[in-house]
Amino acid sequence: MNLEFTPEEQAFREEVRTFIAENYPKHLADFGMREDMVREDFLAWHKVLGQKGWSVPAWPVEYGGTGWTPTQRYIWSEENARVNALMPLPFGVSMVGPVIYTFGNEEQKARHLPGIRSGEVWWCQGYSEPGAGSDLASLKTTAVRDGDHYVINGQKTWTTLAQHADWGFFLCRTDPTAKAQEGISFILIDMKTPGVEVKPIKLLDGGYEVNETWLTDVRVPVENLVGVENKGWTYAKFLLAHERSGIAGVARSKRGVEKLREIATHETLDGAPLIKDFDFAKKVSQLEIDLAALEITELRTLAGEQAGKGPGPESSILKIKGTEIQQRLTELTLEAVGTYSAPYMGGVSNDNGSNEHPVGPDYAAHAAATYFNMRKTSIYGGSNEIQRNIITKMILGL
Amino acid sequence: MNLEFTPEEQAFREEVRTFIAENYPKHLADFGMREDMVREDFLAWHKVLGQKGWSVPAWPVEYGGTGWTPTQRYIWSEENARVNALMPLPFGVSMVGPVIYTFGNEEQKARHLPGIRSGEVWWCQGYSEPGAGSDLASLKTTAVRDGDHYVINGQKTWTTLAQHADWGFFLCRTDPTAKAQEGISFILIDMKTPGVEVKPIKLLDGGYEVNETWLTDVRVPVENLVGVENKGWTYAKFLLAHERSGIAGVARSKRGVEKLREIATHETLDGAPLIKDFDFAKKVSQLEIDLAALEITELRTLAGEQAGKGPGPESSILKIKGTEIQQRLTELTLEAVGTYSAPYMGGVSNDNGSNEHPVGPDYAAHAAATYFNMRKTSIYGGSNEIQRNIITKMILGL
Amino acid sequence: MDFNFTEEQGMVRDGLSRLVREQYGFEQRRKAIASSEGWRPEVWAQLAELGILGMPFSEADGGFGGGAVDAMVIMEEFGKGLVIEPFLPTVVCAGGFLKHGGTAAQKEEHIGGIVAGSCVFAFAYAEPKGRYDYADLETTAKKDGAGYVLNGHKAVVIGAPWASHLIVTARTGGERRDRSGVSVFVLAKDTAGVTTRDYVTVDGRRASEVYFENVSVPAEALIGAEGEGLALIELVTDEAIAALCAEACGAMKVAHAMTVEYSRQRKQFGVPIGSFQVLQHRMVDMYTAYEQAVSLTYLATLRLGSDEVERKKAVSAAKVGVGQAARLIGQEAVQIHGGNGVTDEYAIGHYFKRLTIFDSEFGNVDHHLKRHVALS
Amino acid sequence: MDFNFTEEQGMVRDGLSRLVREQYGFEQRRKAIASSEGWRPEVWAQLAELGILGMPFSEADGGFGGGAVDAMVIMEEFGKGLVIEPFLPTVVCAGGFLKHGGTAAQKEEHIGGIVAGSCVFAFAYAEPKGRYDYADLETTAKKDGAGYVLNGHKAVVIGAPWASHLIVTARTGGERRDRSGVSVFVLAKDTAGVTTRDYVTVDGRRASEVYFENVSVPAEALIGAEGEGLALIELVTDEAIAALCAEACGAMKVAHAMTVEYSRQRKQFGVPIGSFQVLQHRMVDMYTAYEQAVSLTYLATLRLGSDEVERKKAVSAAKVGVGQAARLIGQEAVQIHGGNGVTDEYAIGHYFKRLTIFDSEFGNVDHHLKRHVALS
Repeated sequence: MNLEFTPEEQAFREEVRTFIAENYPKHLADFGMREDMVREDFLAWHKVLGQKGWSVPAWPVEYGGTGWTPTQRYIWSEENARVNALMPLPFGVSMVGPVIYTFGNEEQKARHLPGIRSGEVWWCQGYSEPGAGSDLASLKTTAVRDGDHYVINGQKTWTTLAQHADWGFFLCRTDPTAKAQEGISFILIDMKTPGVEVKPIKLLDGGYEVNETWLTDVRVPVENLVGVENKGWTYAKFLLAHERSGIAGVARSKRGVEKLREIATHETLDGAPLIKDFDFAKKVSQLEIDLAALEITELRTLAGEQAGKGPGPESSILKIKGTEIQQRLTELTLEAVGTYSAPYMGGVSNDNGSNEHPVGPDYAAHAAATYFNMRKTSIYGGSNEIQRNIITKMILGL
Repeated sequence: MNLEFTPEEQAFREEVRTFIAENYPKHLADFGMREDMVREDFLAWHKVLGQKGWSVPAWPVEYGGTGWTPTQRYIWSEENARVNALMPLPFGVSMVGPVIYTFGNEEQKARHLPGIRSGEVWWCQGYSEPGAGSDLASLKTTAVRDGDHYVINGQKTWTTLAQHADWGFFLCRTDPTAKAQEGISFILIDMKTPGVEVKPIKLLDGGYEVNETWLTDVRVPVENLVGVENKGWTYAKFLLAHERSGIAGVARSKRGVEKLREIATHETLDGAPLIKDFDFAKKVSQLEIDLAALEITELRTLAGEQAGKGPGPESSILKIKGTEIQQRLTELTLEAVGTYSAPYMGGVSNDNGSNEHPVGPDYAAHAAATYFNMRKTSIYGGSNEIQRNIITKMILGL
Repeated sequence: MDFNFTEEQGMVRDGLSRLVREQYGFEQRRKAIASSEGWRPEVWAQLAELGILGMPFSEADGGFGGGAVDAMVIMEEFGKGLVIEPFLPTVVCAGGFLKHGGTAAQKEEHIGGIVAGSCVFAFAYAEPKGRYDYADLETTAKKDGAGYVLNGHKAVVIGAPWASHLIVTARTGGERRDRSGVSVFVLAKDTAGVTTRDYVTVDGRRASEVYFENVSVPAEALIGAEGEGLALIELVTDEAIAALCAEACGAMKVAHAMTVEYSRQRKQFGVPIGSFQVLQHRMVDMYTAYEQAVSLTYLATLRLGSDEVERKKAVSAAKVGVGQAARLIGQEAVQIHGGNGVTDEYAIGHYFKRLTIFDSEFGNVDHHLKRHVALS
Repeated sequence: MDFNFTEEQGMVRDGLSRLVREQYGFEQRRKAIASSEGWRPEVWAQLAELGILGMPFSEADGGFGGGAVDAMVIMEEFGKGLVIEPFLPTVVCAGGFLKHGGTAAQKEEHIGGIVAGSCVFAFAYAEPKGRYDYADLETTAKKDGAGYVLNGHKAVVIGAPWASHLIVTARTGGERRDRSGVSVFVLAKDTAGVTTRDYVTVDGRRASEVYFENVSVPAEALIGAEGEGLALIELVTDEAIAALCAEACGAMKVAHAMTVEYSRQRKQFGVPIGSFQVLQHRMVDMYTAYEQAVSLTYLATLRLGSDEVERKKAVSAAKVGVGQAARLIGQEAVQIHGGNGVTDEYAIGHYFKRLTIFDSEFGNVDHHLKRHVALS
């Protein structure tokens, strides 16, 4: 048992660090939560990585993966977080991609995987519905077979960044008589198909990053069905387990704590830097301790994967603690900026955000919006209550 | 709206304070948690109050109550707590007494109330059973009519200080065919009746303050039934609501915080009194703030009673917050004494406690035992989980 | 001891409650915030008409003889409706300075306008580097003949875009953070040399950065004695904190009730989410926190007239306890609302935002816990 | 990076696990505590036989070449069975001082006895007024010819009633609380002038107040350089803390498992209490806290050989995180056990008591959070 990296791993870190330094888009340096992002910004780094062959490290090598060990993947995410890089969005790379190469047919692989790897095609996820949040299986969107098409009707919600998406993967009910989790199919939809309508939802931070998506008589060729009809729930569960890896966000939170320390060095209390105030410094230390614990917990999980165990229900712990730490981090940042948390300077991803120079210090401009925005993390991806239910069942055996 | 006491109330406080100073037994001064208490200690103050006519302030005047307003009763409990007086036990005064004068017949009133008032007769409560903790209504002890007697069989547990008791009030099932909360009767049992066996339970602090009580073919005259047969649950619920008033323990916790401050003045950190350490002082302030809130909450409830509203489900809040504060207080005391929390110096009410001079400072001797002992407060009297269920149903309406 | 409201207080509560319910719905508020003015002067006029703006002033000063308890009643109702109109800076803060420190002439000049609704105040005390220390001032007021010349920059002055007048704190002597040397001034916002940068706040109000560049004010602009303003500021801000806590209590009450109601309506797994014991107990903890917050608000309000240490301890206790409750209730309310809780469309998020910003007004939880320790 | 145990470590774990399971049941432990000796020398002899007592010593010193990870494995198993025998003071503390600071002669004299089980040590460092500061010493060691004379009073010396030898910290120079002037001595407990008052601890161990009255020790009793013992003490106590955290993890693991099992068996309202969602989520939070505690214990253990700042930060992080987890898990385990949780009869209360006292050993949560801040 040891915490050291091998010489090979250290060399790999050097290689990665150099590559990032030389190739990461300058205009996206130290990306935080920003309101003025456009589609090209989100895809910029993805495209560079696609050319390098590093856009989908976790995929099997035959589909374009890097063949890195989990430790290498950990180093990779650490190095990206170190410069706060804007990583490829997960919807293609970590979600639909693995479903397609695991359950899809050869045509689907040939058609869709290249666009995901290269960053040319933007995917979104059509799972949640207005009446079905944590209770995903109660979804109502229907896909009715009509010749060699499905005709799809329903309403999806929380479709993240669907306003930019080319394609979406949707869960639809293909057998209305089956029980809740049966009779659901996993269908790929071209977002330009007539009948698909996307309407952004304004979030409480003022930004727009999720949408309501209406599907009205949308005709989708049956070859867009992934795997077997009515077995979509299996793929959805597979995807959720995949989604959880990396959800702890350790490397990014570490960078966040560094930033918090910087902010607290500029902010003052009684004429001294805020970080010199024991009361505040103690909260930062507590956060660092919780984060150190989470990091080792993630590495232990990773070691388990490296030893051949798949991602198990332990990853629910990563989700819970990871999001608690992210939320606590934004809360402390809010506290650090004090009075200047009040001015509204636009939402986190806001198409009508102000471009004025911020009132107060730059680092204060989005402290409140980020705090508000990050409340979502304990709700999405299976709320933290659902994660606790999973642990109850799968680990405690109750 | 104001927090001031009227001149009459201030005069009353003076009278009470003088009476306590002149009459409270010297050898029980500043009573804390002590392991060497005997029956006579518990009854000493009770008997003095009985003679003065102040032993049962909350009872109706016709049964020996004082006729004090709720504010006067509040002042009374504050003044007793100020000197940390060992108050009359609740089992007679606050529990069975009110049941008897409300639901009992004249013979029962005449026979039992005087002994409760005077402190001559020690009562205990036979409610809980080994299999029925929070789920009180599932009790199994049976009382079967046999001529002019009930024959009682069963096992009770957590019968507090029953080892000293003359009489007990018991819930027994008189109709085995009825549903859970039906068919239960409220029966008074002379603890010297053959077949009653009391065995103390050792608690984790090392002390003995609760018992297991076995009832084997115990023959009890039918005139010991209180109220109507099979209606005992009604009286039990009435009693529980009564029991909750005063459960917040505000006055006693205020005295506890004072003691904590004294301890933290003697304990040192880096050569200075511990109470000068901001980190520790902050926790004491937080406790005082929570306690101040609880005090006003209790006074608001009291004002509601004074205005004619009975004690409602709000008193569940008093139970929850009151016990949380009591537990936090003992936790901070443990923390304050540091290293000397480890030596075992006997339990809180321990018949084999050591009489040696304590290792370490006197105030440290029972810090750990008290902390351990007070874990019971969130379990007994309807666990805090049960209180939350009550609030859910009665206040939130869910 | 008495925890009852007077009949008159009950009437004020009822009247205000009706006004908020009938004329301050969620959509009306949203429209007002999005408008160029950013508030509803017509509501302000109604408040004047109802006597609300004059309530906490003595009859001798032209008011209706109320006090801190009346302000509490009023602010709680405002909190329930997330009312953005500047009652706190105008009536509680400016009104407080005039009541406690104003000369007869100053009262004469300003209180009438406040009561009538024609005068709106903002209180410019915070500075970019001052955090929550009222004495940590870079703004200066230099003696100039009989009057003073003000220079400096005040941060996040709530309600300033709507204000006709300002109360300004400035240093007339001593070193930065000294207790002495702090003075308080009253002036019209259109005084020469006063400029502002106006903006919306995250909780839907308006505020300004206010800049003073060689602003000349006469000797009559000084409230209280020169250089001895800090005790007065502490008194008035303690009153403001008690009122602010009442506002937060109103907002928490509604946020809690909305959450319970949502949990009753919203179904998941075929049952209302309010039937899940985990959410039940968390809503109980929210309720308990709310009740404790109300108690601390009462305590602070009723101790405003006590001696300085008692007053400050009670006020700090309230700001700590209410601040903690506001955080708990705001966060849990959003969590229990799930995805809908983080949208702009649902009202709950707006309560959450108001309850968040509450903590940073007049000193946060940490600041007041420190003050409580220092006084213990 | 590697989180696997070696095959040998796995064997140690299995062997110890069997020993604890088969020969250290709850009733056996209870009997030992109630006996006049208060421990089980026969178990100690078995530990020697199994090689456990020699595990963390190098082969050159007569041990089996293990290290901190081995100590962690061993202490975790001890924690699971609430083993009271003095492995920590003897092997980890005294062994640590000898390994890191002992001369060849000192190692020669003592390590063999430790490994064989014939030598038992206690570590006398705490003092009545010192709280968690190893340099806050009233005990003195005055130079006397070639040797020293010790005077002082050491508080709550765990395992001292069973010990043949003591490690003692004393001031040889400097002022109270100075970093320099602290020295470490090793001596037989029966040295003239050493007296003890022995007692049981609330978590079932034995400890003593140890008094030194003009105790003469030779120059050879000094471990390390005179007056420069603090760095050595900090290193050894950091190792002790890592080991103690492992013990706590073992105890937490069992306390959690017992609670889950109890919740499965215990019925209320006709169903197992483990079916109540509120208790389920609280047991999940206990589990999560346990997993985080294990991670911090690994981190501390693996950083014991790092540079001083890294080591201290990791160790303090562990003592904080494990301390918080121990409190949460202990309290919740008792609460979920209900009335049975507060009885002496149920094992859970004894885990709770051990986890409680854990916090006060070698610095509590507050102390180590302060140390972490100071190093950040």
